[in-house]
Amino acid sequence: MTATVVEIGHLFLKTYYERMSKDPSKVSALYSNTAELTHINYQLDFKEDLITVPTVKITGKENISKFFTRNNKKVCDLKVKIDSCDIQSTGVSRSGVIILTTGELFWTGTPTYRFCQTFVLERIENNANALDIVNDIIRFIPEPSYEYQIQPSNS
Amino acid sequence: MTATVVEIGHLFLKTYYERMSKDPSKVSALYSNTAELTHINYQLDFKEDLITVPTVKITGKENISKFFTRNNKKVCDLKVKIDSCDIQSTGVSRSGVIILTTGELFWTGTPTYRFCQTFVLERIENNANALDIVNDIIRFIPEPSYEYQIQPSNS
Amino acid sequence: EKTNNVSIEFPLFFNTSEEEFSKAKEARYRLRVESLD
Amino acid sequence: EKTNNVSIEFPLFFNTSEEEFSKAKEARYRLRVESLD
Repeated sequence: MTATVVEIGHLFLKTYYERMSKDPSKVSALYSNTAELTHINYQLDFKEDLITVPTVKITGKENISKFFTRNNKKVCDLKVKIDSCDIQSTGVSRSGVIILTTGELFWTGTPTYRFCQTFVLERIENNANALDIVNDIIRFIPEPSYEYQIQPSNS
Repeated sequence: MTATVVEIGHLFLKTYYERMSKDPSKVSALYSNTAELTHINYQLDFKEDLITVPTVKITGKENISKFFTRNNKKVCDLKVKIDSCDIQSTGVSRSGVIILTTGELFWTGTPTYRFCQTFVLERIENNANALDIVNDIIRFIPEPSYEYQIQPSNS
Repeated sequence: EKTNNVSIEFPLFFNTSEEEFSKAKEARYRLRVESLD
Repeated sequence: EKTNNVSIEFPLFFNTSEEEFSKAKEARYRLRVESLD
């Protein structure tokens, strides 16, 4: 059972991130009707040297679809490195999956941004073999040296 | 609704981390019978200068209880700084809560370790006012400079 | 079900203070610098 | 329900390569150093 949950998690990650760059308009098909998404706020023109990337919360498949369509260009250009992935069973009769990933992402010409992301996937009612995203939260992690003031050198 | 979910999330965080240091033996009371926990592997004697902290996965309230009792001393000494907290509704009729936190932790005399942690809380069947932890995953994030090799200076 | 209208400011410290945290953070910083030698 | 017995090695790269990532990482590193001036 545990092995299967891990396999499902890995396959999901591949589908999710590959679809993101290849066809953002089809990313929203992965979400349930009442899904909640906390993702990059592309409407804010954030600067490269920002210590973190602003996020926005979107509720419902329809709004999530609009979000990915509106930001198609930036979403397509997203480049991602996943460093770790923890997976557990969750939900009704533990038929769902929760995933916690950590990694770094960037776009053409930008520096890298560290992030962590959590997903909850649940079985679709009339289709025991399919899983929908019901929760998706990304959070960016500031780079350490921005927050730690180095002592001026004595020279 | 959303405001309430956020309030529940904040109150949960306070309860969880305060109980951790004040009475670890009562932490396991917060988990459901079939909960899964990915937490610090206290059995491994990890060194201070390790770039990350090893974790272990524990399933079921009884094993979680044993885990906190066995590691009581280290758990009591845990010191935590929470930097961020994202919250969404989840689960059956969206009566559950999912939380993603980021922060840093340490013990007496150790340096700090960066981490992210995700929780899923679900309503208890015969008690609509109470929430149980069904998932709890912590993951440590390596410090940047350990992974980036600095060029030797020309001087 | 009703919860108080709590508004929480980050960072939050549990079982520690900002001062104690800063010292541990400095230890982490020293390790980081040493690793660059 | 049956999935192939896939074993995944980290890090995983999507829409990028290790080389391209290293360049973006270097840009981040430069910004970090500049912020310390």
